[in-house]
Amino acid sequence: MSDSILIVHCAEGAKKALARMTEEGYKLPPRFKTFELPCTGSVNEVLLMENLSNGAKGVVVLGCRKENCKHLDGNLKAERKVARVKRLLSEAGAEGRFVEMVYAAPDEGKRLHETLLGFARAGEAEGKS
Amino acid sequence: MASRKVCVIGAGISGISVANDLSQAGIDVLLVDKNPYPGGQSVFYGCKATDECVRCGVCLVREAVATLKNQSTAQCHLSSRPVGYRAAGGSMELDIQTNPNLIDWQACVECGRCLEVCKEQAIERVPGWKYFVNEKCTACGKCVDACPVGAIRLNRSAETSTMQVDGIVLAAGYEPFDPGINRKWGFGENPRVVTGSQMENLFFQEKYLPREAESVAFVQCVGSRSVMEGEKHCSRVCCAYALRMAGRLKEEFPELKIDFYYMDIQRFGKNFDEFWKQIQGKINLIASNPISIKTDEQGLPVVRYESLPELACREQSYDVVVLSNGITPAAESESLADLFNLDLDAAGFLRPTGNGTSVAGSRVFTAGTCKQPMRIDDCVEDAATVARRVMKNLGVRQ
Amino acid sequence: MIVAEQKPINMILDMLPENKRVLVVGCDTCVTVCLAGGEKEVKVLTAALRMAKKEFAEVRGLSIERQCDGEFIGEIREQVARSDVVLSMACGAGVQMMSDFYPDKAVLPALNTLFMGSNEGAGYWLERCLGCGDCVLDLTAGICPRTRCSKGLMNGPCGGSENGKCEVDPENLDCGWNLIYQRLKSLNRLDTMMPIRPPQDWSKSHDGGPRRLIREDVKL
Amino acid sequence: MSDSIVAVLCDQQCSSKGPLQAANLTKRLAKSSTVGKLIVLDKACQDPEKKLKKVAGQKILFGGCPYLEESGFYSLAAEKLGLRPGEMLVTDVKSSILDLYDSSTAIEDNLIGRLESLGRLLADSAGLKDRPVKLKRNVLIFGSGYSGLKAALELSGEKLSVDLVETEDPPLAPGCLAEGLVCPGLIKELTSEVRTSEHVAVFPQAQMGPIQSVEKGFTVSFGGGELREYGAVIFAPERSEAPADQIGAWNLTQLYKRLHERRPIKGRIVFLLDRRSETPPEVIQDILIAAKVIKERSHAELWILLKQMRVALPGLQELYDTAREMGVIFVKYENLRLQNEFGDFQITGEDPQTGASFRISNPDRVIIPGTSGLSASALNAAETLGLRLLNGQYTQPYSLWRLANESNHPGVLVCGSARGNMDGGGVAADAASVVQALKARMIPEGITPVEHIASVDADKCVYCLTCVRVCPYHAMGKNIEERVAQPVTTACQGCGICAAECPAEAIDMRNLSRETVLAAMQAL
Repeated sequence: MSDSILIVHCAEGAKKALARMTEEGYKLPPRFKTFELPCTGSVNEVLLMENLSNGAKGVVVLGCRKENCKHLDGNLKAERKVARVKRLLSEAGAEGRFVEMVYAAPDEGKRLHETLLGFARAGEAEGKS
Repeated sequence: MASRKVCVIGAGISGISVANDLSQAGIDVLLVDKNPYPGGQSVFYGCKATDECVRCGVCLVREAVATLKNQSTAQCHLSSRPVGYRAAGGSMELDIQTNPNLIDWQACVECGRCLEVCKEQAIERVPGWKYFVNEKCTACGKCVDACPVGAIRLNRSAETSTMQVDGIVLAAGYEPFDPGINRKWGFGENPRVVTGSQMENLFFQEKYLPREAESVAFVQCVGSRSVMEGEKHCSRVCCAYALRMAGRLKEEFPELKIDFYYMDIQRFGKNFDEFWKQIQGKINLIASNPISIKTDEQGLPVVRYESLPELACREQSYDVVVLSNGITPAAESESLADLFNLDLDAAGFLRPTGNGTSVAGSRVFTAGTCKQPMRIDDCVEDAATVARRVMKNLGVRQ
Repeated sequence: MIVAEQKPINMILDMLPENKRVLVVGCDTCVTVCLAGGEKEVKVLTAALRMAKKEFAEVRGLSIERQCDGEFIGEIREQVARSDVVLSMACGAGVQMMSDFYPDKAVLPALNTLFMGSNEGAGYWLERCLGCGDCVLDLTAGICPRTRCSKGLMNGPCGGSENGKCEVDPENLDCGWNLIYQRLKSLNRLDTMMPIRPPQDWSKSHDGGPRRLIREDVKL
Repeated sequence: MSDSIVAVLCDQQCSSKGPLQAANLTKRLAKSSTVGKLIVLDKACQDPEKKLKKVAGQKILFGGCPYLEESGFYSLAAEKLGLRPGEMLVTDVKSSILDLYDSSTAIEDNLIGRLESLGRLLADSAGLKDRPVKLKRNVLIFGSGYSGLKAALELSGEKLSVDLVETEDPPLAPGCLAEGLVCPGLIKELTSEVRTSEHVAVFPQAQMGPIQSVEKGFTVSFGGGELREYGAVIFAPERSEAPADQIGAWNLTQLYKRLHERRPIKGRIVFLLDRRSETPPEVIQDILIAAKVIKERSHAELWILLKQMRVALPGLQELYDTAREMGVIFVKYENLRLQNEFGDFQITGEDPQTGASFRISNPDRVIIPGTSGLSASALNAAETLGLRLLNGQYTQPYSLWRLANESNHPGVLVCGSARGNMDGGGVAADAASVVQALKARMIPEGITPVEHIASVDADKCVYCLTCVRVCPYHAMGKNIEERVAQPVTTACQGCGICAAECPAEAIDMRNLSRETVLAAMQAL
């Protein structure tokens, strides 16, 4: 999965946001893969780093909007880990790979779609340059 | 214990929440709604989350609708309304008239093929629920052929059924105030003057504003706290939704100029203070109630208002003016009051008694905005209370 | 507990020679508890090194019970033999011990060892002991003046104490001597503050080579 | 290739993309390391019993559209094939594959990836044989104010026994007392009703020992006596009001107390609202009721200074109108200046509506509402209950996924004004809704542990307590004998936060261990 972008999403708000996105007819390029976990709070640095070191182009952690995590602050915990991995990647000089934290409310389809496509485009632009 | 049956009239957020609570306690629920879909007004409202959730509660409605779909002891009678009611001794009898319901929601598998073939855009979808046919339908029959499970039938006739129930919950909801009744709001004359409820629908479609819009005005207390328009009550929701919308618009269009005309800001939500601090820096708050909204030569709406420090009349034009219209009693309130022999308060809302019923000693309960203006999360909390009272009344124990 | 923090990866990369086989070794005791060098951190660092701009022949990771005990270090003899460089995620004691055990390998530190301290809540550690070798906590109501006072004064507080805060960092840093005063007051033992204390006997601290603790009673 | 996992897909012919090409998929899955066999059902939702006869396997991976779930297919399958949680997995193929990708190759690739990935999860998971844990049918109510008493009375009709902890704080929260002005003696009446109820035992707070969270709920001992067990705790403390922030000024509690004792209040009285923070409408309602009572009893001159007219409560507008008719003077202010020399006030400010400035000299009494919050003893109790405190105060956690009364600690329900400002009617309604929330927990069958419950590897655990600190549910406890962390199975919600934070990688979620998850992600 050299080119793939892995979307790790929670089973609550983010899952519903993805469902709403498809309901509205928005499609994703095939390189986006989705994986569901109970809460983004269960994402840690190991999981992100191992996925990247195994060849994923990027990992998008998709959680509930702030203040709306079912497990109180799992999404904020995930954000801190994403921030740390970002720092690790830049310090290690691992180019061309990315991690991003995205928050989504169950009601946004278009907005989420734009954000996700933005990552694919950014990734491509980086690859070309 | 014999199974109990409760009829909930109105499948808005309150009605659905009561139905879900009762159904989870093993009570048979009949949910009756005039619309061909459950969810009422708020199901077509949109998320107003900025970077963080602002607790507008719209997704609570989606959750409730999705839960209802899998509720085994809840029956939905859509496109229906109560037409007759008899109470004698301990029994209550209700006549329900069902209008032709084109898509049998229980059979629908949500494949969406009807949507693809319909040229009239007559088929819509309720998030979390299924498809329904709106008034644009020309009965061409294409969808009937496309449906793989035969869930669509056209030309069905209305029918009336009678049922025995042990309790009734009225959750008839509200009607958004129509600013068209007073020409001073300029509503209906200028398409750039929209109501808060229309704005909600734009939010739902994630369309927000035209891209070129540079300025927008929110006008508060339209149809609330106004003796002139006969709506003396505070609608309790408008400050909340308008400020949240303003916050969301500012995030979507950072350059947008937002003016907010208000009389008094009403607190809402549990972290109002924090929200208020944040929003004050983003929008322009003007403590004045506009006198009128006119249209200038370019077709833009002009807000005429009294600028208080100078006590002068001022005018300001905007690309879009949002009239934050309030909550008024549902159109059905009066007919329901007649049917069930209930009292209405001065504003026209159903008046509940202390124990939640509408008439002391009866088994007709009221829930949600048909008794007073409420926000979505208040409705859900109120529904839990009402469900509890219904169960206590029916003698259902844990 | 010994509190440490990870060095920035770019510094670790600078230390590591290119195209070699790297073994990352964690320690399951203090540095795991302070979230700096446990099994999880070993995995994170291993993955980071694999992705780094610098190329390595191989990066592997494992974690042992304690790097300050020879018995545990001995258990990984084979894995060490199969690598060129050992990156130790232990405190300074562990790194040195590892280095002693495998003198033919380059043993490099991945952590900066900071202090002996306590966990004050999730993500917050505080230095509590300097290891001075001459404990006076009985006289100072259980609050160490050498650690908690920025100046390590034996007779305090000084003129830089204001509103219970230390002049070194008036926002965040409590005046150690104010803490001592308050606690002694609540214990009704303010009189213990009165006598002037002689200067610290630094001969018991880090002075004249590494300190050794030898207890005849537990010797074999 | 293992034969144990069978993938069962609906052919999705209703979808505008379908039907799925079974032959293609089978061919590609032949190389699979996890999925042994693929069965594609034609319109699975139609006549499911017959279709399920074709299906057999130890572990089954189902895929279909959301309607298939709604139609009860999966629960029927679980029943017919005797599959327990952990032996089957369900994936919504329609919204997350068919409708998500455009081209048919992308759909097929991702469908294969999904099956592989979930197959991996299923291969490593075990069928669950958990028995539900039966909770004690007792409830502890902390707080003897209006909300606590109301909740106790609401519960007395249920088949539950109730212990009520009488708090040291007098039940004189502002709302309640103003309520008491309208119906004097209400609290006394309720208290005696609760005390005489055969279902309710009352204990003083002073005797209450620490609350322990255990498998079956909670344990507390009173006065060092035997441990009493509870299935749930209702936290219903009264709020207390901080003193006014000016020397010589009263806060509302002081005012209400005097009113209650029928002591005279005369002269020029100034209420100063919205000072440090916005005064909520519930508090204004009480103030207006009090103002009415003062006016009825004496010839006081009442000024109410505020920044905003808060009317967002039913009937509040009418209370303002009545107060105005009785001669209460309302002033909206801006740029307020307050001079206070030991109780001699000079108040000046501007009226933003008229721009005119006003001045009130030497009023007989200034009343400034203090910020309200939990009292020290209530906060202490909140801490022992494992409730999350932010900035030294309890804040009701909000998320759309939880009931209004649920706290962060499963089994602890919060009732009344501790959740936020409420008027008397609101508290009474909340007492009913807290019982409703209680029912969701105290089901007779008991609580079955969640599938993805945290499990601690005792060999790896370094007992660092990181998990205990990070668990949002207070569900991670200490096993003191074995010196390892141990989850409380009835409280764990399977979020996996502890597993993510554990520095020793000692925690795994059941049927979703870290290694399996990584492998499953690789298989995508």
